[in-house]
Amino acid sequence: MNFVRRTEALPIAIFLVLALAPVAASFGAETYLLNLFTRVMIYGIAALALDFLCGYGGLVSFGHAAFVGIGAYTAAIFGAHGVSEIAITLPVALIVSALFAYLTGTVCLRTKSVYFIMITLAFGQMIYFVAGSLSPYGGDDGLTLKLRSTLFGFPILQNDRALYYAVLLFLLGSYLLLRAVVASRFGRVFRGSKENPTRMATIGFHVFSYQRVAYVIAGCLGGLSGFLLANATEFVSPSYMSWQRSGELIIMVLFGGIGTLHGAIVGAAAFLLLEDMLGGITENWKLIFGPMLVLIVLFARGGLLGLATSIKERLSRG
Amino acid sequence: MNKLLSSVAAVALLGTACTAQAQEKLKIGVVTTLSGPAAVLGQQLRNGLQLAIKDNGGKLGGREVELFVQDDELKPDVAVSKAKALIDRDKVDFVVGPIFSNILVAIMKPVTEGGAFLISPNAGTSNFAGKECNPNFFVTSYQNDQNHEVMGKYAQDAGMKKVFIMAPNYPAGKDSLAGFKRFFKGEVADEVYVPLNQLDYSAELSKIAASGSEAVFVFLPGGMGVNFVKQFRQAGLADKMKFLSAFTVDESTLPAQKEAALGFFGGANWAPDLDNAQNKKFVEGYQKEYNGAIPATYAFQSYDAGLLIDGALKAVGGKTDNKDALRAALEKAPFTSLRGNFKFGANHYPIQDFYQVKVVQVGDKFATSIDKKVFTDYTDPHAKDCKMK
Amino acid sequence: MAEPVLRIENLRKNFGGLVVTDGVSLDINEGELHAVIGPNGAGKTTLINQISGTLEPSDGRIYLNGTDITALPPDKRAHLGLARSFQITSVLPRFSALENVALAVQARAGSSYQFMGRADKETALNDAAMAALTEVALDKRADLLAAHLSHGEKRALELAIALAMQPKLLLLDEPMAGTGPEESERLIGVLQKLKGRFAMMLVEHDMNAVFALADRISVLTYGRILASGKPAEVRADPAVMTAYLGEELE
Amino acid sequence: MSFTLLIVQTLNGLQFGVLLFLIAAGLTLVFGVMDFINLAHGVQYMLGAYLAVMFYALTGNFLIALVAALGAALLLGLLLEFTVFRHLYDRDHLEQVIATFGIILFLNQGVKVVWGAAPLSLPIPDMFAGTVVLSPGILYPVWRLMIIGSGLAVALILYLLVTRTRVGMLVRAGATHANIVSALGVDIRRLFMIVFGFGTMLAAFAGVMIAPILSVEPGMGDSVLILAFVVIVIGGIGSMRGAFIAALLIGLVDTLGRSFAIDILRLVMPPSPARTVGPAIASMLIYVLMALVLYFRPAGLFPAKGR
Repeated sequence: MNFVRRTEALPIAIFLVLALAPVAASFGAETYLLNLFTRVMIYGIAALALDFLCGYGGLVSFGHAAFVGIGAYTAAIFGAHGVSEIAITLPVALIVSALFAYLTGTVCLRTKSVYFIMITLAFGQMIYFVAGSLSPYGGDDGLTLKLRSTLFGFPILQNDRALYYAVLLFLLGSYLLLRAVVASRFGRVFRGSKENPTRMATIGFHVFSYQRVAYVIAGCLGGLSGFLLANATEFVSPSYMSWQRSGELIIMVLFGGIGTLHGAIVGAAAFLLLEDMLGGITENWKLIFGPMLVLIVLFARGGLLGLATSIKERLSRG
Repeated sequence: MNKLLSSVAAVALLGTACTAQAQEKLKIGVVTTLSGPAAVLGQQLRNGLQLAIKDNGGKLGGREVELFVQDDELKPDVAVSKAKALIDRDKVDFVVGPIFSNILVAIMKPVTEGGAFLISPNAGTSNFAGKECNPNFFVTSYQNDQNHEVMGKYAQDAGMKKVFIMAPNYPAGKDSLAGFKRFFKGEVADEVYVPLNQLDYSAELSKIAASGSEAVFVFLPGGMGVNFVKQFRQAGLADKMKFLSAFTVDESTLPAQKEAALGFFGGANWAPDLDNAQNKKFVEGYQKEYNGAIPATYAFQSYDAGLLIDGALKAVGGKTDNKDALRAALEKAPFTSLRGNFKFGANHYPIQDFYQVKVVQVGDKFATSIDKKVFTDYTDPHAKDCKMK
Repeated sequence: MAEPVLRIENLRKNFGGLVVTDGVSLDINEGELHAVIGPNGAGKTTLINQISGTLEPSDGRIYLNGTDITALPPDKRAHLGLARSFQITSVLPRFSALENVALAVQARAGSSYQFMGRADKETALNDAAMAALTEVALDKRADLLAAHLSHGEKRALELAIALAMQPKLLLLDEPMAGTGPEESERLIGVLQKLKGRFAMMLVEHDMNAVFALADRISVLTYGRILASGKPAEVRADPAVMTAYLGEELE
Repeated sequence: MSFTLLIVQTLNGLQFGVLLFLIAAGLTLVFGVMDFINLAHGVQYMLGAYLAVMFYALTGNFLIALVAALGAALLLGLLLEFTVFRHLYDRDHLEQVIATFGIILFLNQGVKVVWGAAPLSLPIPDMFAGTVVLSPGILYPVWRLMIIGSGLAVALILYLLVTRTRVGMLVRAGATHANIVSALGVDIRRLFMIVFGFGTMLAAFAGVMIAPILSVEPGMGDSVLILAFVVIVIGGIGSMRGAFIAALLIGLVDTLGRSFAIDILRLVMPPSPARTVGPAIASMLIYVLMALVLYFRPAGLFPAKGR
């Protein structure tokens, strides 16, 4: 498989840049840049998980934001009751996400292609409306976190820079985990089920079960991303799980280059930084952003990474 | 990758460029909704503030103003990020905004803890008026409940027996109906909560028609109100019962509602025809500046926010470094509001008069017009819970 | 006599009003190569699909080594020793030839719920896969993506996948379809070599291959078995001559 | 919960369903025949409404505005087809989704720049203003009946077109066996353009018809788009009959759910939580319905064969 042979330079460079960004940021608007890049990395985790599903398993989920929301709300609801201990809240967030993934996956994975897209959307919308009706926790208005999560009582995330590096570690961990999974026995079966599920069944794999485990893994990472998002913004709201958010996650994956993992991180960065910068130039930034999406699809197959590779090839040829 | 690096550099440059430039300028951030259907409200907010600055010769408190306008996209997490950018990258002294309560709740912490004053020209939630009142937060509009209370009092005073009430299913909607019921003691035919941003009210209209109420009271801001008012008129209910409302028929929605809203009532702290010279000048100036659009309360309250900043800064000699002095100046509300009587309560929410307003036709346009004063120097019901530090 | 490897009893399949399999009964014994022939639309692929589990029969029973597998999903049947090749080549195009086969090995060798460790570095899997590839003479092409193999090579790859499953019964759905005469010869050679190791059911149009390989032949027309027996018997059956072979052999 | 109220709500549900059908019909055609996911279908509905408002302001005549808006919407649609969509037909679904999402962003912002952010409105033509008396005390707006009527008429026309004409045959064949159509030697590109243009006009027609009831504003197509997708997925992609039945189903379930969810909940819980939970459940109903349908019929109610 090409992922094995692909050069490691790019992912290493990405994480190096992320590790050094706070140093560069300290010369500018530090907290702002830290916040922006923290958001990039948090969405990067969710996008990674989605890339794992779409790019390796052919499972295009249009409801992935639901997991982000579940993770975020777990943190916030615990927070509202005065529990902010990571050792409690994070495992619960992951378990709840996993449960939701397991239950909805059991239903969703019965369907294929567009039907899968739509049924994941349906579950996403359901959980969105549930969150909106949680009136003790702010309903549609959302809920502010009194303070960020603590580890064994220490407010280790209170400092923006500490939060940044914590998120970076989680991103790195997620990335390495997914890389290992993709290359493992399990990953090989999962990838095979994207290529030819009938063949996989006739050589003896119960494709559904493997896909469901993969769906649970991606759901957990989505939950992790939401948990971190709640800590970074110190605020949660149902809009975290709207279908538009799920769509944005898909765009991030495609933007960077699907089926590469590190492409998802590049995609998340490109998407959020573009949104931020274009938004700074004109309030009509969508007039620019929309056509950009069209152009990327038309001319840059394989996203930004694909574009970079094809330019490199053209240069070396010429 | 290069792209990523260069964007990092660009962001960093942007940051430094902003800090290097214009030391003397007063920096004001605006957080408002400029995309989606609610953009029309957000634009009024921005326009009102810009007009205030323009009318003051481009200055507030004697200093040139640099405005940083941010679109919150009506997404709380986006708003938080934009608010942090204003504080940290742009180093603003004031943030004016937002339109929506949920955005206010989200940006309160980053703005006030970041050392800037947050001045809300619209959203005024009950929590910040009461227990969670904040020394660095000022409101130039009202407490959210109040316009609904105006209608409740009106319905009670008019001796109505049975009213059908309806609002969107979100916290402000619940506050709204609670506010109405605080003063209205007659029978509530039904209390209906519709999903936020519902478009078609056919189901609810049938229920209203069947309820045999004397009046309907609704809180359906923005596009929701446009749809409801049109459909209410089409269903033939306008001739059968009175239409009471808050934030449902105003100058931001009337261009679309037109004749359909004629004669409908609203509760407000102001109307374009409020009789004072300054207000007349504002309404005329706004129409001239913005293609003949009549300003709504969002614009006027934002204009007042500009005047508030101007007055307070003048009182401290244009300096923003002494926050305590500036806060003390702000608390005195040293400006003449377009609405006339205005002062801040201990919770930094206004104490002001409220009116029942009615939709009228002005030339080929439609506007609200003062019909009757309902409250005088009215303090919001949550102020007593505020222990300002 | 021992239990047959495959026993089909009165199998029936209809799509709406259309009867595609009409009461087929059939036994395949240990080590036997049983060919099923018949004109297009006789229901041969439908029969294979029902045996391998991708299609649910309307009625009747299927036994593999005495176990009733009629209601089992395809993956369970595979674990009981059933392997198949597809009429339209069905491999994993973006996996290398070796990985295609290694997956089949992996399906039998321990759990596939292993999330760490690189599957492509497991020598046990790779060695077994390479052995299967060698048997079909594809060992030189092991590292090529399956998509880049020639048509005949893909058919050989399907065979290697099936071999790697160490099946008790192998279902071959027109393995010669679309291959040139040379490649056909090669495939016939490979099958000849494999004959006797496990039972096989061969659906094929190429009569040379059928008569060169089959121990027994069943003729299927309109979803029914018209005749069944040794190649010589079938060749001599007048009903078969008129119904099928006659026109084909001219 | 009186009987008359039930009838009125059923009519409301029908009207909503018919509207959804007008939008979903084009979507399912384009998706079924061309295997093209067009998220921009919703903005074409929005454009229909905006164009009608513009032409009405120019001419003051609803009928002229309707015809002109349909024509202009068709032109804009074909322009999009020619410049962008045409290059997407052979791409995978994901790429189509992203590119057409880009078009949504662009056009939503575009109408705001051109017509402003404030909601606009279109008056009901005088002939159809007013209400009819269904039973003493219960009125029903004529225009809503018009929508139901014209929607059903369109459904009938579509049915005749699809079953009785050559293009219809091709479309039907294309929705179920795409490669056969090209094997017949039909100019597939032209067929696609006809189908696409037709879908665009249907969406625009829905936009014009609803404009007098709903406010015309940027982004008005987004929520409708999602519902239209729900409809075609429940109905089975490519199936016109499925789209029709699913649209009415969704219209009725949503409307009746919204009006009676609270009343039903009140039977089992106190009124105050019922009022809070009711709307949430009502909003969720159609998605629950979709999940249920897909669980039992993973390819929708009327799955197209050969897909």
